Amino acid sequence: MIIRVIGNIAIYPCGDYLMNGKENPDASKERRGAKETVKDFFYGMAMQGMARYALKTRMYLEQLFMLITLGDMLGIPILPPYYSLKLLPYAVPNIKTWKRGLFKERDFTDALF
Amino acid sequence: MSDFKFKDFVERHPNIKFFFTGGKGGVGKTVSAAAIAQYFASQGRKALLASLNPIHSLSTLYGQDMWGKGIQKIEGIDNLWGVEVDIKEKISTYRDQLSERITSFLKWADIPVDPSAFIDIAVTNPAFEESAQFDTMTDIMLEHGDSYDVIVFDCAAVANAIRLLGLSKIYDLWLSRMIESRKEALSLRVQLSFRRDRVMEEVKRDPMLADLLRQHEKNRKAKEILSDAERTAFVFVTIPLALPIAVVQRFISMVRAFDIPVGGVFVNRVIPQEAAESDSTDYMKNSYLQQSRYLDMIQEKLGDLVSAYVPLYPTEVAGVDGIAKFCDDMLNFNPE
Amino acid sequence: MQQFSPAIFIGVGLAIYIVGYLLYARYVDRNVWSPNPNVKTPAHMYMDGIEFFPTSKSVLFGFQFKSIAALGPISGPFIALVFGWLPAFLWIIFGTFFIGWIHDYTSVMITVRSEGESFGPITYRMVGSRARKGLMGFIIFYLILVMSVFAYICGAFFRAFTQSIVPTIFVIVGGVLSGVMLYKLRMNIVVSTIVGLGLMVVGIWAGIWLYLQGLLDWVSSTPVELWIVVALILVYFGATLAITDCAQPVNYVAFWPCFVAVILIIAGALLSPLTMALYPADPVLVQTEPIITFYDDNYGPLWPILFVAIACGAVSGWHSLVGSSATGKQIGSEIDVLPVAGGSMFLEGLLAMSAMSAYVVIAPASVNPAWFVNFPTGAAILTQGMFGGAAVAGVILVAFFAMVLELYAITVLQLMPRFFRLAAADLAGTSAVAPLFRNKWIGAGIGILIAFAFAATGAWYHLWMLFGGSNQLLAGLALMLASVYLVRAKKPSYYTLIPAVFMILTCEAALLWETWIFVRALLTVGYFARPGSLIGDMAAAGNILPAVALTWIFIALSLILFVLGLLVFADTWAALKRSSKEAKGSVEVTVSA
Amino acid sequence: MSSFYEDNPDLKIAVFAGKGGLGKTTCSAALAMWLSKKKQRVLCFSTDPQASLSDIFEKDVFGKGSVTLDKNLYVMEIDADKRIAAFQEEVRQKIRDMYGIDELPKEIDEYINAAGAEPAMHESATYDAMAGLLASDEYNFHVFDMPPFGHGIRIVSMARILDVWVEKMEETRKKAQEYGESAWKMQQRTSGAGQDEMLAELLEIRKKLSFFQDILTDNKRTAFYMVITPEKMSILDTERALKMFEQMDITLTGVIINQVYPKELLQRKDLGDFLRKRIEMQQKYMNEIKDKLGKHVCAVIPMFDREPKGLEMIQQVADIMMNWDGKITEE
Repeated sequence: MIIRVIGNIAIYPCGDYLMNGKENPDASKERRGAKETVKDFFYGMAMQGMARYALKTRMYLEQLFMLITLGDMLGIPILPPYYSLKLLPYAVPNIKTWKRGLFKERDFTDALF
Repeated sequence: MSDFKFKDFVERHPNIKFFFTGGKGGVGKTVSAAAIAQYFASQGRKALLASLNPIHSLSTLYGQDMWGKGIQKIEGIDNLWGVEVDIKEKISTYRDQLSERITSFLKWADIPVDPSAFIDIAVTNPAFEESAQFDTMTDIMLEHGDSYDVIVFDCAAVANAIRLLGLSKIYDLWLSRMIESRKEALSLRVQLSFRRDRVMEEVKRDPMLADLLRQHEKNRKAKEILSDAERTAFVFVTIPLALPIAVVQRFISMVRAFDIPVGGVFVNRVIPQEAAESDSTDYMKNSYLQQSRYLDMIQEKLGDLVSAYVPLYPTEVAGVDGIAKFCDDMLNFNPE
Repeated sequence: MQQFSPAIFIGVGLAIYIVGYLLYARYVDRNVWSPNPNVKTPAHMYMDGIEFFPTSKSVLFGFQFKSIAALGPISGPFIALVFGWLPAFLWIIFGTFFIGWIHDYTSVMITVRSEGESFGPITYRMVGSRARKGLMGFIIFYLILVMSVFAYICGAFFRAFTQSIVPTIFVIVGGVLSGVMLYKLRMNIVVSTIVGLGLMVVGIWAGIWLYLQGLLDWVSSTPVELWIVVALILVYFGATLAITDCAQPVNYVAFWPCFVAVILIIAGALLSPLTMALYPADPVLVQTEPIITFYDDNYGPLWPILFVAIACGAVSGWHSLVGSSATGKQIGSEIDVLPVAGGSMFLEGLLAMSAMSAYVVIAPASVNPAWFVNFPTGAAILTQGMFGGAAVAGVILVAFFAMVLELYAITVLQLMPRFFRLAAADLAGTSAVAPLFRNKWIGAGIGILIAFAFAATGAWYHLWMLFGGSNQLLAGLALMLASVYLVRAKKPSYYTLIPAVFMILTCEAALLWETWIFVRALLTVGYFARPGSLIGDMAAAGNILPAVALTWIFIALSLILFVLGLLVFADTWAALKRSSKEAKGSVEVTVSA
Repeated sequence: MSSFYEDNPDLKIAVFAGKGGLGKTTCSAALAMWLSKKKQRVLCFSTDPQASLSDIFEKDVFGKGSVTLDKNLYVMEIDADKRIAAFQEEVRQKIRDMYGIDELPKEIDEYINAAGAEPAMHESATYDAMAGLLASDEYNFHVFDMPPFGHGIRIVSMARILDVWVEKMEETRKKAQEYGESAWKMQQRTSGAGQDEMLAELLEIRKKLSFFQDILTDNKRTAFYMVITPEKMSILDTERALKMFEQMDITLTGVIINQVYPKELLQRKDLGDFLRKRIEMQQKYMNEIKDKLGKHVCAVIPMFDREPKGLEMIQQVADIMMNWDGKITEE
């Protein structure tokens, strides 16, 4: 399921694809048992970094994909044909984050981990 | 009989510099274009004949290899130059620009796919071919306009020729939107930057926006020229048959909608009376009869616009001499 | 000297850390930074599911700890022991207490409060363009130093503990394999982990067997450079293959033995009074004097040397890179910053303490002058009691800990060439050399070659000191940034400013001392003759000219670090003054929320 | 040619490509008419923006969808502009429905508008219409009259480009999803739940495209014709086109020579000088065609003494075209 948000809810988006509509594990508001906490701690040590990389790689691919399909939205004349319009409806919620991701000035300290 | 009669028309509009020929495929556009150019050359004016056809029509016509070689002197006649553009080069420039830009976008990205494949695909997009043609045409107009007295363009088949010119308008809409998007994108970039001053500088020098603006400006100039009846004339070529006439008619209405001035209609392949009379097979007789019907139709529908009649020749028109003959008939031939 | 159990170190350390966390850290957190649980953090504001992603604090705590716990806290303490265990002990305790945690904490907190920006952009905004560039240059040298010193340690370890060669390679292969299973074959994480770890067990067994058979004896007579090359080749692949294919899964598989090792050492130290009773023949007692000297002929004076020698266990600039690049962007609530960043630094302190415990239990007679080589021996002594005494367990444990140390080094090393490449490309900007660094094969290759050149000098001790100096200096500069931030926000800044100034002064002094050591070597030819270093060997062999050239390179390196550090310090100091002036006037305060 | 259709019952498409003005549309119409007598539901489809089918059949069919001309004979001449406008609206509506909003965000709306003016849109729309027709399986046979530009086969190469394009997109998407799923697996969240609607759409498009491309490049199902006249330019042009065909793995089914004056005329005493010269020239080029393209020629259509228009005339063309005696020139 894709959370369909549009308009000013700028930043959700890519996230929705990525998470498949699952709720954020926003644990700061959630009470968790000791067992869960230990499990989380181990997950954090062992896998969080790897999972993050996997997702980050995914983000780059998403961005590339959007760039190729909707590049002229940014004034890059890739001249995508007819079919990018077909894909447009699905991309709508992602557009803002995508733009932010592409245009955010980053320096290498942003790209390290 | 008509105000458009080629010689009169040219004399009345001495400043026309750009001629375009258009019409249904196979009616003799290339030859007509060559004849126009050769006419001016014989008047001592410097003429350039430019082919935007993807096929080597000029090379074939003059028996001289000009494909992709830039502007060439056409041998056997003074004051005449020809150019047969290979838009592949233009497209490869597009490709380079595009790939540079995509790469710079992905500066920090560690991605497991090779983006160059996308770039290749993006530039094989057919739209590139069309914009490249239009680009080339405007380039020739703007760059060489001053060095020649007359430039005659031989465009591709009808519909594409018209679209090519129509493009100046469509393209404009599209370009404007593109420029706007680019500006939006750049301001977003500034907003999201930490080195704001620096990024602002970079943004000001943004090559892509500069390209787009340049393109837009070029486009504007081209449009201005194209819709200026004192500088541009569009000559349609037809033959006395239903389809080509219908096409020219449609074409003229479209061109007028784009504010492009019409510079007359050439009626090509008119069977000369003596040829019909000397022949008693049904072919010539029927054709001649049919032709007179169509000539009437042309009179009725295009009437005043007709600027020349050119006879049907027993053999194909080719070479400087053949075209000179065509040119001569274009000025003097009268089917009546 | 009354010999006592190293359990005391861990016990006392733990007690002080708990007090530190509950009283001091919490006080600073509440009264200076006043986290507000209702403020939306960047992780929420810019959530993209990847970089910005609100994550639970227990996960983040694990993530942060894993990312900061590397070779530093393990290798560092030994060098400090030339002064005796007491200064090292006190520095680990109080460094963490007053400097380490607040450094980690503030680097995360500032990121959280600056819309999720990292170190570079924050420096640019708060201090200026030159400071950011200076910092960037500084970090590049820092990365080169990390690479060269870790590469040297790797190579030296392969040679010193031949039984660790096979297991290390097996773990790397196992990591790549489990990566393939995970990504390509879409297999279960548990299965992939079991395969990876299974390979490790086989590797350890094979390594020990080969070692016991004497089949690896030839290794000890090969030059160390050969093994540095082996290590760097492994690293080069890790750095150039897709991160998800190699570096990350290797990191993942290596995590398990590394984590087990930490647990074992801490447990071993705590349980040592008990286990020693079981095996009285193998004593687990502190063998080092509390205070030996304040000035060591080879190493130099206690201040500043001790403070840079123990790099990551007390305070480390590395952590601010982790904190601002990764952790700060995932914090779900401001109140999580203290447990995540502060908490993991206290745990890191404990890790350093346990490493120190491992060094101090070795009998002085068997201490190897190449200090870091002692870790597996010490760790084996600490833990052998739990596995049946030295006779049996010692062999396996030494192999295991040697492998763990290799893995610590290699997993960090695998990240370095990429960091180096990114930093160099950023600094190169649009200049002609930039494309070289953009290309990962070339960029990483350049970094690795430079690192090899330095590692091959064999001047590992100096490299370590320069690494420690630049690492702590980076921490000092990060603390300066925090101070600027606090002044701007009209908050008390002593908690960060005093540690910042202390660290910067100490590190600059250490860098100057290192410069002096090499200048002294030039002045007194005999000083080259220190054993084990390339410079010494060259000089001894009569190749004075290359030895002099190399010495000059080291002088230049230390001076560059010194100057860059000074430059950034001066800029941040000026920014601090500026901000405090502005804060006094009623200028708008830039607190982003 | 007629036996070719009897021997290949699987044929579904005939494509007429080549330069304009040589009688492509006439030949398409003729073939369609002939087939409509043998098969069920034959569609003659013009992608030529010159809209000449209307002229040939003397009936305005432009932009009117499928028009029934005769039993089993349907004609369609699409109005690309109209189609594009409809498509734009469709996309807008889809967005409105998907997100339950009444008005599209400005930037999205503008983007859709601008895309309509995008230079390749016409061609893509035409192409999509063709692929759609084939996929719908509504007609048993399709005769496509290609536009003259780039020999009309650019549209075929576009099939390939689009196919590769979609394939690449799909690859990226899939890879992205793989990474996502691996991550979810690590996070112990439901894996595989990811139903990527975008990917689904892409796959749909790709299915349609590869279906089309498969048919087009399968000489059991698609016949490719080029129409040529005995003139130098036309021959050169056809040779060039043949090379392009080869590059695209397309097997040319046949070359139809059009507008040939019967050679017998030369025997006639009353033949005028003019026509004699013309016929002699044609014969010269007929020989050249025989040498260069001989093995491809599948029909010779004579010059008619009037313009071939209207059902009756087309029927006549069809009869000649389909029942060629196999001789290019008299021996």
